[in-house]
Amino acid sequence: MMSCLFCYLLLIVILFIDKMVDLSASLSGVKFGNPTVLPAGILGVAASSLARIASAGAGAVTTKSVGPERREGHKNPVVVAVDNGLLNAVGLSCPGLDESVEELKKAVRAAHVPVIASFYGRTVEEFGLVAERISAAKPAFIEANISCPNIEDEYGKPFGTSCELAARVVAVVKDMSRVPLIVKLTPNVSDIKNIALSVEEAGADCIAAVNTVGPGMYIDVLSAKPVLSNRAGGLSGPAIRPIAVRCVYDIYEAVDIPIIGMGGISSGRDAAEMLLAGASAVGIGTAVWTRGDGVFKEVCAELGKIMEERGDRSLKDLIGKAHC
Amino acid sequence: MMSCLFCYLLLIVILFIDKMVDLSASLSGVKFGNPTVLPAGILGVAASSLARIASAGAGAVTTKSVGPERREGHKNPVVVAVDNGLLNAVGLSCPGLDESVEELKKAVRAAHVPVIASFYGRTVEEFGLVAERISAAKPAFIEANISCPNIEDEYGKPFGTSCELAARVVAVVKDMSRVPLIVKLTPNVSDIKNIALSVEEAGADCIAAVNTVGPGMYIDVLSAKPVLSNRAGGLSGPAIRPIAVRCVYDIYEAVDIPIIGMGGISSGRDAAEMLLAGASAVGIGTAVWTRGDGVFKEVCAELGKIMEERGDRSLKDLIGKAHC
Amino acid sequence: MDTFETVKISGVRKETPTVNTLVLDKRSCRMEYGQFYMLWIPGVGEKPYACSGANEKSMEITVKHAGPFSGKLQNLKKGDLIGIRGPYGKGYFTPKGKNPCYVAGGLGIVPMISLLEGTKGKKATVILGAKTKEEIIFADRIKKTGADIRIVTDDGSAGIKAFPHQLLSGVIKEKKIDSVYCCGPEAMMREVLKIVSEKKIPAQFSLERYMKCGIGLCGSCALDPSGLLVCKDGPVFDAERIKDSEFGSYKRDSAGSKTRI
Amino acid sequence: MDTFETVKISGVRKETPTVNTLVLDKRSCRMEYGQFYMLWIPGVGEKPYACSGANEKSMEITVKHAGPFSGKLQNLKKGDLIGIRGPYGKGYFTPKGKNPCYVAGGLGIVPMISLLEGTKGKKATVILGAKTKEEIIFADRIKKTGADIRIVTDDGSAGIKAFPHQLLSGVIKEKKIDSVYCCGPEAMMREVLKIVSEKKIPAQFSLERYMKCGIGLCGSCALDPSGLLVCKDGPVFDAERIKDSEFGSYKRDSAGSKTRI
Ligand SMILES: Cc1cc2nc3c(=O)[nH]c(=O)nc-3n(C[C@H](O)[C@H](O)[C@H](O)COP(=O)(O)OP(=O)(O)OC[C@H]3O[C@@H](n4cnc5c(N)ncnc54)[C@H](O)[C@@H]3O)c2cc1C
Ligand SMILES: Cc1cc2nc3c(=O)[nH]c(=O)nc-3n(C[C@H](O)[C@H](O)[C@H](O)COP(=O)(O)OP(=O)(O)OC[C@H]3O[C@@H](n4cnc5c(N)ncnc54)[C@H](O)[C@@H]3O)c2cc1C
Ligand SMILES: Cc1cc2nc3c(=O)[nH]c(=O)nc-3n(C[C@H](O)[C@H](O)[C@H](O)COP(=O)(O)O)c2cc1C
Ligand SMILES: Cc1cc2nc3c(=O)[nH]c(=O)nc-3n(C[C@H](O)[C@H](O)[C@H](O)COP(=O)(O)O)c2cc1C
Ligand code: FES
Ligand code: FES
Repeated sequence: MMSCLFCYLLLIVILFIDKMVDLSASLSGVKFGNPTVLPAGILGVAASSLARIASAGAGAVTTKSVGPERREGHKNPVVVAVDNGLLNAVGLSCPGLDESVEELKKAVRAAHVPVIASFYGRTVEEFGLVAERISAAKPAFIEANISCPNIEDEYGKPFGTSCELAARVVAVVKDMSRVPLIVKLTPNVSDIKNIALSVEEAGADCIAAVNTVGPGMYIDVLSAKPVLSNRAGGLSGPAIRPIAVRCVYDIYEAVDIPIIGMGGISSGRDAAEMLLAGASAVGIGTAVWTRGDGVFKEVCAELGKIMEERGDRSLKDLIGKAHC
Repeated sequence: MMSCLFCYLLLIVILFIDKMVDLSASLSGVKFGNPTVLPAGILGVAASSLARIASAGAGAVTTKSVGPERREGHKNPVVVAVDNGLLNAVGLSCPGLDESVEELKKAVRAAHVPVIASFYGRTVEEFGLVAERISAAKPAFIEANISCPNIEDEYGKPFGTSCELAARVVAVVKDMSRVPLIVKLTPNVSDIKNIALSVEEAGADCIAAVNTVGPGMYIDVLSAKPVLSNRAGGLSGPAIRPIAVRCVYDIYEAVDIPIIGMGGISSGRDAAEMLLAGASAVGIGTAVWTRGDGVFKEVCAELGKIMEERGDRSLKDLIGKAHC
Repeated sequence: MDTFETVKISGVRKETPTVNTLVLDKRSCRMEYGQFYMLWIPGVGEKPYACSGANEKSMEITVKHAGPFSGKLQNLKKGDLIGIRGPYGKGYFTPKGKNPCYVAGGLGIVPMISLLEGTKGKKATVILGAKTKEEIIFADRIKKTGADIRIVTDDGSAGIKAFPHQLLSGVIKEKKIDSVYCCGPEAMMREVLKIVSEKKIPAQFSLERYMKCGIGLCGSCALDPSGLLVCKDGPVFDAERIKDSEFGSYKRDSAGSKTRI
Repeated sequence: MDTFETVKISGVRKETPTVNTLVLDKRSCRMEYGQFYMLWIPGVGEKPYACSGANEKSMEITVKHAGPFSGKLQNLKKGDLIGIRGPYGKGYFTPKGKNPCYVAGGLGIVPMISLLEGTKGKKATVILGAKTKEEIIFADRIKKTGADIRIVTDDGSAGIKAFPHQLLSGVIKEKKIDSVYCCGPEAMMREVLKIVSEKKIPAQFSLERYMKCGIGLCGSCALDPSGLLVCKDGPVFDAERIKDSEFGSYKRDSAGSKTRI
C-alpha cells in the first residue's frame, strides 16, 4: 500500500514537472530569466524607460547606442511606417559620453535584469575609448554596434561590411574592456558568415543579429519627397523576419559563440523560429510599437505553449534545432 | 461672335487634353504602351501565359530566365508565404536552350507587346553563348540575370555582387548580341551604385532592379524544418518595396541609362513612388498572385488618377522627380 | 495573403494495397468541390492533393503510391506532422443537370467524391474504373449516396473488362445523362472529351499538370494556347475551355519541357 | 499599422500676430480630447501638434511662430501639401466633475478647446493667460461655450496683470471647482500641480517633451523615474502620475540631454 501511494505521488510530481517549461536563458555565463531582450535604440535613452521594460518582462534590456560625443541625430521625420514594417533613421543621437555613462549607471541600478550597453565609434580607436568608459558602469554586456556608417571608410559603409575592419574593432575593444562583448551585425552584406567568423576569431563573446535591413525609402507621391529627413532609413519589423532568420541560421553554421537573434519578432512563434535557427535569445524591438510593452510577457507565454506542444523542456531543445 | 465661339471650343479642347494622361513609356528606343512589365520568373515558362499577361494589360513581358542546359530547378516546396511577402527558390528551372529558343520565338509572335528574354549563365562565356542564341529569336530586349549564384566564384555569390564580374558579363554579352541589353541587379550588396555604374560603363542599355531580397528563410516551428527545400529563398512582395525604392533611387543618382524598377509594387501609388525614385518602367511580379492578372490594368488606372491629381501630363513628369 | 499550417495526422485508413486515406487534424476551411491542397512532408517535399472528405474537426486525403513522395506520404503514421496550404484553384466542380454521370479512372474519384456526396438528391451514375479488383476505391461510399455504380477494370477482375470511357456513350443514352464530371488518366479524359463534345453535353474535367507554386506565379502548370493555369484557373475546367488545347496531347515536366501524353 | 497621409491646406486664419490656424482637407478620424498629430512639411521637417477643431470635412491646427519649423508651418498657403500621421497618445482629457476649471497659458488652450466645446453643459471657468493683449487666442470661442472666462496677461494689457496659476486658488474657492485641466509653460503647470495637490482636486496636465517617433519606440519623450512616455502614455496625465517625477524640474533635448526647466 505504502509503496503504491509513493508511486502515485511520484507520478504526479513527474507529470507536473513535465508540464513546466523552463524559459531561462544563459549567454556567455550571464543568466536571463527569459530569452526576450529589448534591443538597442528602442526606449533606451532614459534609465527609467529601460527599468520599465525590465519590469514589463524583458529578460534583458539594451541602451540606445552610446557614442563619443553629443549628437542630435537626424532631423524629424525619423520614422515612417511601411507595409508590415518601419523605416527609421534616428541617426544615433547621444547626449555625450559623460551623461551617457551616468544614465547607464542608473540603468544598471534600476533594472533588475542584465543591462546591455550598446555603443559605437567613428574610428576603431573611438570604439576602444567608448568601450572603456561605459565598462566602468558595470553593464552585464557591452554591445559594439558596427552596423552604422563610419567616417574612416570614404564610402560611409559600416564597419560591419568588412571582415577586416570588424575584427579590428573587436580586437581593440577586447583590449580596453573585460566586460563580455556582443557584436551587432548588419544583414546588408553579401556574406554574413564570414563577418561572423571574423568577429568570433577576434574575440567577440556573443553576436547580435540583425540590425535593420536595407536601408529602405518611402516617397510621398503627392509631394514627391522621401518622407524621412535622411531620405533612407533602416527597415525593421515583420517584413524583415525571413531575412533575419536566414542570417541567424547562417551565422549559427559558422560560429560557436551564442547569438541574440532579432528582426521582426512579434510572437512566440516568431521567437521559436529564431531559436530553432540558432539564436540563444531574441530581441523584440518594433513589436513594442505594435503590441505594447506587454509584448515580452505575451511572447514568453506563447513560446511556452509552443514548447509544451513540441514537448520541449528548456530552450536547449529549441536552439539550433533547424540544423540537421 | 465667331471668335468667341472659337475661343470656347479651344477652351474645351484644352480642358480635354488637360484631363488626358499619357502612360506610354520608352526605354532605349523601345515603346511600351504603359510602364507595367511582367518580370522574369513570373508566368514566363510558356509563350501562352506570356501572351495572356500581355492581353491582360502589361506594357511588356519577360520570359523565365533561360540557361544553357536543361535544369529541373529546386524540389518543392519552392514558395512559402511570409508577412506581406513571398519567399521563392524555384531555382532557375529550364527546359534546355533549344526548346527555350523555340518557346521564345512563339512568345515574340504571340504577345503583341515587347518581349524581354531573361537569361543566365554559370560562367561569363556561357552568358555570351546564351545571349547569342536567344537574340536570334528577336526579342525586344535580352535581360542578363546576374543576380543568381554562379559556379565561377567559389563562394557561390552572384555575379551581381562584384563590379568586375558584372562588367565582364556585360562586355561579353554586348560582343555576342545586338539586341538592347537589360542587366538585372541584386539588392543584396553593400553598395548597388557601384555595380550599376560598372554595368553602364561596360555597355548595358538598361538596368532592371531589383531581384529578390535576402535570401530569407521560414522555419516551421512544430517540425523544426525550413519549409523551402532549398532552405533559403528570395524575398519578394510589399515587404521589400522600401528597399527596392531606395535601390532605384541610388541607381538613378549613379547612371544615365533607364531603369525598370521592381520589388513589391502592387498599386498605382507604388508605381508612382518607383517612377519618382527614378524608374522609367515598373515590374509587377508577386502582385499577380495577390491581385490577379487584372493587376496591370488596375495599376495603370490608379497611376493615371494619381497623375491627374498631381497635374502630370506624362511619365516624364514623374520619373526621377524625388531627386532635388 | 496565404495560410500555411502544420497539423498532425490523426489516423490512417487502408483503402487498397496501394492506396491509403490520411485523416488530418485540421478543421476544414470553406472549400469548393474539386479544389486542392499542397501537402508538405517536413524535410521531404511538397505535392498537390485533392481532399477526399472533410468535416468540422478533420479533413482527409487519399493517396496512391505512385513514386517516392507519395510512398512516404501514404506511410505517415498517426501523430506525424504534415504541412498544408490551400485550398487552391478557382475552377471548381459545379453541380449542374439532374442526371449527372461521373467518369473516374484510378484515383480520379477522389476529387469528385465530395461533389457526389454533397448532391445526393440527383440521379447520378458513376463509372468507376480501376486496373484490378483490388484497386477499386470508394465503391461503398458511392453506393451509400444512392448512385448507380458501374465498375470497370482493365483486367476484368471486377465488373466489366473495359476502360471507363468505353461505357460512357451507352450510359448517356440509357440514363439521359445531362452533365458529365470526369477525372483520371489524361488519355481516358481525352476520349471522354471527344464523346461529350460530339453529344454536346456539358462536362467538367479535373486536370493534372506539374505544380510548383500552386498559386499562379511560377507558370509551370500553364496550358497552351490559352495560358490558363491549372493551379489557379483550374484544376477543374469546363469542356469548352480545354477543347482546343494541349490537353490530351502534351504537358510540361518539372523543367518546363513538353512531353507527349 | 499606422496611417500616413498627405493632405492639402484648405484655408488659413490669423488668430494673433504670431498665431495662425490652418484648416486641413482631412476628414477627422475618431480622436480623443488632447491627442496630437505629427505634421510633416515635405522636405522640411516634422513636429507634434494638437488639433484645435474638427468636423466631418476638415480638421484644424493652431500654430504659434516659435522657431524655424513653426514659422514655415504657419505660413503655408491654401493648396499647399502637408503630411499628417496620428492621432497619437493614449492619455486623454477625460470629462470629470461639474465645475471644471481650465488653466491655459499661451497656446495651452489649443489642446483643451475641443474638450471645453464638447462638454458645454458644465459650469466651466477658463483662466486664459497670454503675454500681451494681442496674444490672447480663442476668447470668443470660449465665451460662446458659456464658460466664465478670466483673462490674465503678463503685462496687464488685458484682463488682470498676473500669471494664470495665481488666480487658481481664488477661483477654486469662488466656483467650487471640482476638476482642473491645465496646459501651458511647464513652470506654470508646476505651480498648478502644487495647488491641486494641496487642495486634493483631480487634475489633468498636457505635457510637452521632445518627440521624435511619436509612437513609443525611440524613448526620447520618457519621463523619469516612471519611464512613462509622453507620446504614448500621454500627452495628458493625471496629477498623481506625474507628481513625483521630473515634471517641472528638467526635460530631455533632441540629443537626450537633460535641461533644467
Ligand atoms: C490538382 C492535383 C490533385 C491531385 N490529387 C491527388 C490525390 O488526391 N491523390 C493522389 O494520390 N495523387 C494526387 N495527385 C497527384 C500527386 O500530386 C502526385 O503527382 C503523385 O502522388 C505522384 O507523386 P510522386 O512524387 O510520389 O511520384 P513521382 O514518381 O515523383 O511522379 C509521378 C508522376 O506524378 C506527377 N507529379 C509529380 N510531382 C508532381 C507535382 N508537383 N505536380 C503535379 N504532378 C506531379 C508527374 O506526372 C510524375 O510523372 C494530384 C495532382 C494534382 C495536380
Ligand atoms: C504633444 C504636443 C502638442 C503640441 N501642440 C502644439 C500646438 O497645438 N501648437 C503649437 O504651436 N505648438 C505645439 N506644440 C509644440 C510644437 O511641436 C513645436 O515644438 C513648436 O511649434 C516649436 O517648433 P519650432 O521647430 O518652430 O521651434 P524650435 O526653435 O525648433 O524649438 C522651440 C522649442 O520647441 C520644442 N520642440 C522643438 N521640436 C520639438 C519636437 N519635435 N517635439 C517636442 N518639442 C519640440 C523644444 O522645447 C524647443 O526648444 C506641441 C508639442 C507637443 C509635444
Ligand atoms: C527606432 C529604432 C532605433 C534603433 N536604434 C538602434 C541603435 O541605436 N543601435 C542599434 O544597434 N540598433 C538600433 N535599432 C535596431 C534594433 O535594435 C533592431 O536590431 C532592429 O530594429 C530589428 O529588430 P525589430 O524588427 O524587432 O525592431 C533601432 C531600431 C529602431 C526601430
Ligand atoms: C516565383 C518567382 C520566380 C522568379 N524567378 C526569377 C527568374 O527566373 N529570374 C529573375 O531574374 N528574377 C526572378 N524572380 C524575381 C522577380 O523577377 C522580381 O525581380 C522580384 O520578384 C521582385 O518583384 P515583385 O516583388 O513584384 O515580385 C522571381 C520571383 C518570383 C516570385
Ligand atoms: S503551379 Fe505555379 S503557376 Fe501553377
Ligand atoms: S517620441 Fe519616441 S518614444 Fe515618444
